[in-house]
Amino acid sequence: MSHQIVPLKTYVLVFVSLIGLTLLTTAVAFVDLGAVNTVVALVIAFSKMILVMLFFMHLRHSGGLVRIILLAGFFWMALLIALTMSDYRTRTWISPPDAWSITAPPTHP
Amino acid sequence: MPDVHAEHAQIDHTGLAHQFEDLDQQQDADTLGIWLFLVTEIMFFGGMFAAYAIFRWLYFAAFAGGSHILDIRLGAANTVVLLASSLTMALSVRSAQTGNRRALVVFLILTMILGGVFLGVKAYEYNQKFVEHIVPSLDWAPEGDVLARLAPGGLNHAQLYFFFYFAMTGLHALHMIIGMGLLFWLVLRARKGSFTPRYFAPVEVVGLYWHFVDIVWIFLFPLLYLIGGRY
Amino acid sequence: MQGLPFQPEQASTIARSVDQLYLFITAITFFFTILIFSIIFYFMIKYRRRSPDERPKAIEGSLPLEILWTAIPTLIVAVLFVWSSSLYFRNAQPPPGSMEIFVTGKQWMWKAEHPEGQREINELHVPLGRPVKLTMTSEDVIHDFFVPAFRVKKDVLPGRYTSLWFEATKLGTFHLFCAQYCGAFHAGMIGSVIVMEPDEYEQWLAGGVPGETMEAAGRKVFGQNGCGTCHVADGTGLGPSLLGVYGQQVPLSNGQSVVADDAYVRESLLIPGAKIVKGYKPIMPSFQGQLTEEQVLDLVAYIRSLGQEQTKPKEEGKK
Amino acid sequence: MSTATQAPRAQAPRNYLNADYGWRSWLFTLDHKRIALLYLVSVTLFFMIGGFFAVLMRIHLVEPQGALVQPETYNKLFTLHGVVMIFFFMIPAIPAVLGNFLVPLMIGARDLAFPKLNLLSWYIYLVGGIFTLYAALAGGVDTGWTFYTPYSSTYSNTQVTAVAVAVFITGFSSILTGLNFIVTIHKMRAPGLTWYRLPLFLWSIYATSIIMTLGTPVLAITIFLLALEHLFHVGIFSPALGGDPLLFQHLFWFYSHPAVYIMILPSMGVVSEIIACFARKRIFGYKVVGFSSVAIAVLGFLVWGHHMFVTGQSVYAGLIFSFLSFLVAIPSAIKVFNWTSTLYKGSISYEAPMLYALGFIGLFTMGGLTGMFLASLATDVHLNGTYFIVAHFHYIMVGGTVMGYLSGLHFWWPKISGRKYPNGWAALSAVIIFIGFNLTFFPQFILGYLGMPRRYAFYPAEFQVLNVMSSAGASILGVGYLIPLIYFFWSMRYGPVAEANPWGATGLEWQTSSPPPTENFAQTPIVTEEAYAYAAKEETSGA
Ligand code: HEA
Ligand code: HEA
Ligand code: HEC
Ligand code: CUA
Ligand SMILES: [Cu+2]
Repeated sequence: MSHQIVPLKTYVLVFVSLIGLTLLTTAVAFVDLGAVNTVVALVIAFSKMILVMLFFMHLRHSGGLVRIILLAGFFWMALLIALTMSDYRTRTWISPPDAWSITAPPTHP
Repeated sequence: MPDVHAEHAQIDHTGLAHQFEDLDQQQDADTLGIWLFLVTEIMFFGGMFAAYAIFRWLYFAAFAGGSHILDIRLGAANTVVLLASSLTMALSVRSAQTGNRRALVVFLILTMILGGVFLGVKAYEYNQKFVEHIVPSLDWAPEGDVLARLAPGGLNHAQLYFFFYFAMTGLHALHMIIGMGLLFWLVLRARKGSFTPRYFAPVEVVGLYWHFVDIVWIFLFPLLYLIGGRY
Repeated sequence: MQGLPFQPEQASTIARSVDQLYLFITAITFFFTILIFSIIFYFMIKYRRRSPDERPKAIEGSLPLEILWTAIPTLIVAVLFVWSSSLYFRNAQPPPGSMEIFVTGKQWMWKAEHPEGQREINELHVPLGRPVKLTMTSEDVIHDFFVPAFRVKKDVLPGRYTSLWFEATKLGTFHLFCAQYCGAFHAGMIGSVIVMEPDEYEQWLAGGVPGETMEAAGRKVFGQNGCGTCHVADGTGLGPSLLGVYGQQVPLSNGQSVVADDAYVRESLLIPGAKIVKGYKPIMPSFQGQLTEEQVLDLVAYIRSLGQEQTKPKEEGKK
Repeated sequence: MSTATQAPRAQAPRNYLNADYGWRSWLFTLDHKRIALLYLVSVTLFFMIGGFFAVLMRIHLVEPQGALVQPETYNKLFTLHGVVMIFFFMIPAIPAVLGNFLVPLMIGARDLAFPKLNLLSWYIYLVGGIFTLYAALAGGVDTGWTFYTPYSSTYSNTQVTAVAVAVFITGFSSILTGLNFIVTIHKMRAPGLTWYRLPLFLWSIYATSIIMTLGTPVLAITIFLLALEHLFHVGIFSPALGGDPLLFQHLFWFYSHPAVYIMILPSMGVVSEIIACFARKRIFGYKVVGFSSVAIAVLGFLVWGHHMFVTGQSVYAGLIFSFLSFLVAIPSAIKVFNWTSTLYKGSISYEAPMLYALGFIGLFTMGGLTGMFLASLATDVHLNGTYFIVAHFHYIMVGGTVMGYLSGLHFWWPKISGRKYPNGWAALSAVIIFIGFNLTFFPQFILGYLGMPRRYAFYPAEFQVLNVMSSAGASILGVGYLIPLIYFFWSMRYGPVAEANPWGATGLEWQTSSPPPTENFAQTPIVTEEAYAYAAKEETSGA
């Protein structure tokens, strides 16, 4: 891995923005956006993760292979959740007696 | 985690293990190794997130209710603490790069302290759950206000929520503890001066691990504390 | 044993169609297995090493061939997918107006309950030539209702209703197996399905122990558990009136609404908190543990009847 | 221990076997070759144990009412048989034994990237194994290797927790092994050894490692949750609190289907090597075969729901999973056809490894094709949970993987031990195993179709004839497995000394002496040509 030494300033800036995002997400929680609350929270979490990875974890400097592996990780996790959900979300579509609470329509996305 | 830079019989003073041609190859291997390990960690937590996602979707009311019992301030504060520890960790790596041994040691210790603070707060929160009798299956007898807030979503489902709360934060805490152990080991080695600007893979690797644990919390915070808004 | 040797009896309307697919895949399997084996043997003989230092010249491979033997299996599996899925889909949904029987699995026995009230254990009597729909649940672990002769199988889960249907085409007694491992006597959780002429079946229903109908049984349970104290017919009670609820859309406190089907009623009894009817408080106690799965089924049947017979006020709960 | 004098390889006086003596030099070794042998011993041991359970089962099933044991005991037998064979024999078998031994040799490296990690994996594996044996002795476990909830979590009062811990622990062993392989293959290839020059065995090991690293963690967390549930009755897998038994199945199969490709892919790699060597030919369509391994690994992650067609999974999810299951058949098909055409115009000799390999192709084809019955929704409804399933996977795992594993052992044994075994006996055992195997498991297809459910400790009398056939076959099979056991031991002492490259095979592992020196190569070899340059000359260039 290439080793440029990242200037202190960068680290501090990243840290500050992370704190900022934390406060933001906390604040947003007190505003009623309905379904959007969840979305916002996750988007913010994602951007925080990206920051940590790019700067603290030097992903900026590490090779393509590492990035591919990382993407694979997230992709597989997405697969797991998506395909499992595909079962739960569609269970009610057929013959009611097969259905019960576990497949009730979501009360919230 | 991968025991990088295996102190192999044939390790020489630069820290090059015999199976490698040169330090660059070794460092490449080390980083690749730790990143791969982090990916396995993603999948490890992934399984739990999948379960969480499904039940959150099915029993949203209960999860929101449970989430609102948690103290959002403590959660946020702990997030800040952990982010700070990530900063100090990043700075330790940097000091290792610049070969500043004292700074390295100081930052490592700072990181450990911050980690300790985080765990302290968590311990306090756990204790609260026992006080409020909302520990699934061990001590589950919510009453009064807590009961009133959990009831709408159904107590059983609320219990599921708190199971996830404990399982997820517990696993995360476990990773923190392991991380602090590794940090301690680094401190010892750093004081012996085994790290040079040319060779500091262990610091880097533990750092990556620590940041990952931080990231897990970055997600746990909204997933556990911020369900369905506090309005 | 009719049809081919080594073939289980075909005693239901779907058996034959399943077997046709089965035979088709068997043919494919044998074709390719024999193909591969014979090619291998042929090459082994033809190209056996003749001198220790012979050096056949290299063959890179061949794109056309690769494409060919990618395409052929793809085509075959495409056919298989369409065929099997459409068949499965057809068999997944009971035809309208099929008669209904309730089955509960329990370590290690099968209990069947006919709407008319006949109860039986490890036996299931059904009429010939009428589609029968089983609504099944388990009192403990996962079981699986499997009648080889009918080519039907479905897991029976605790805390949930699953269902399957069949139409017997043959008189006689057929194996009923539990096909999902469920503990020590999994192997002993077997019984028999007895297919009778419809009129014999009627007699059988009438005869034997004159058990009360599920509906009546349900009404009794309803009384015994004091459901009526809250669920009063005119809706003045703490709980909503249950008249005409079944099968209807029920508005929920969270703005959503659900169809009141078996599953919903079941849930309302066992996990009342899960879905709160609009305008009511979540005060209904859970009857989890107090009602056996059979009692729940009885209640379901009863509340169903309330749903259908709108023209029977003052019935409910009041005794 | 790795201070081996790097003698010229003409007369290799010192090799990894005689480099050092005493138990310490084995238990604390960091040499991938020695670790491979540690695995070889332990894996064989577990195969014996698992086989022993199988033998007991087959004896028991000779009589409809059960000839040998109580039903409870029988349930423990097949559970332990499954757990031991899957987690402690089959999954580590080829990757951890042959993979460990060959990966560095084949890429011309001195060792794996993380030798200590490698040793650690073995110890982790061992701890897991000991837990299992403890559980077996302390009352056993009766959940079936699939641990379905709520039976496992709430109702079974056997050693569920112990076995859960065991599987959990062993999981990390294979995670670390996979990780080690991926890093090694990426970073430590000898100069000139490009991806398209890699032996196909490495392609398949690489694909396997992907599954190990991405899949196994999910098994770990699932088993972890299961244990929690068993201990505290939390209820995310049991309906009491609104949990869902099917969730466990989803999580379990998310790992355990890909796991079946962990079991078959390495075998496919072995077979590719051997077919090429004994037909003296480049593998037909090298790249296609290589990439089909990766394709299987990836697609394999998308089909787990095919184990849940009748469990109350959504009909639509069933459709998706059925479709994807059919897709995964195609790369496998491609492999089979390419192997077959590799023989075309080859120069085929029938040493034992080749016989095993050909047996693999035939039996895998059959086993795989019977997977088509199961991927088809309509037929799976009938076959699910019957002996058809049992037959299906034994055809692939015993007829396929075990055959491939044995062919690999026979192929590289001279390299591993430096000795030769009696070829005649080896060929004989191959034939016996092939016959015994088919006699054991073909009747089970019929049993399944006739409707005999699996995991039955006793069964209706009409199934007896076929069961007796199956048991008879099993005893032949057992003998077939014992013969290699014997002559391998024999050869270690009395076998004729093997030269560096007894089969005239290409590949770097044959460039160094047999057995190889601790450092593998006198000096790092340089690769100048593709993997299977059989046509060209006696020896590929290299070290
Ligand atoms: C090494 C192990 C292994 C392998 C490789 C496979 C491979 C396959 N398996 Fe198997 N399977 C198991 C081990 C394995 N399986 C086990 C252990 C179980 C039971 C678990 C339990 O419940 O205990 C199981 C159960 C199982 C089920 C669940 C059955 C049920 O419980 O109801 C299904 C359903 O789809 C299935 C399908 C397949 C398919 C489609 C393949 C495919 O990958 C096969 C592809 C190969 C071929 C198709 C052959 C080669 C192709 C040709 C020669 C060309 C011609 C091909 C065509 C025309 C298509 N398997
Ligand atoms: C890699 C995996 C693998 C392997 C190699 C085998 C090998 C064998 N299996 Fe296994 N089997 C499984 C994996 C495997 N099995 C799994 C996963 C299940 C499902 C379990 C469950 O339902 O949960 C199963 C289930 C299973 C069943 C179904 C049980 C049931 O559902 O009721 C049967 C029945 O015949 C069976 C038989 C055999 C036989 C005869 C062999 C033979 O190939 C074994 C031959 C080997 C030997 C005979 C050992 C050689 C050594 C000796 C002979 C010496 C004897 C030992 C001593 C003296 C100590 N197996
Ligand atoms: C303490 C009062 C009380 C008792 C006793 C009670 N219920 Fe209820 N029930 C309610 C209330 C209040 C509701 C509406 C809120 C809700 O859905 O939980 C309700 C809802 C229902 C519903 C859903 C009705 C709809 O309109 O969707 C059903 C079905 C039901 N109860 C059946 C029963 C049965 C059967 C019993 C007896 C075994 C019973 N209840 C006992 C109070 C009660
Ligand atoms: Cu009930 Cu098996
Ligand atoms: Cu599968």
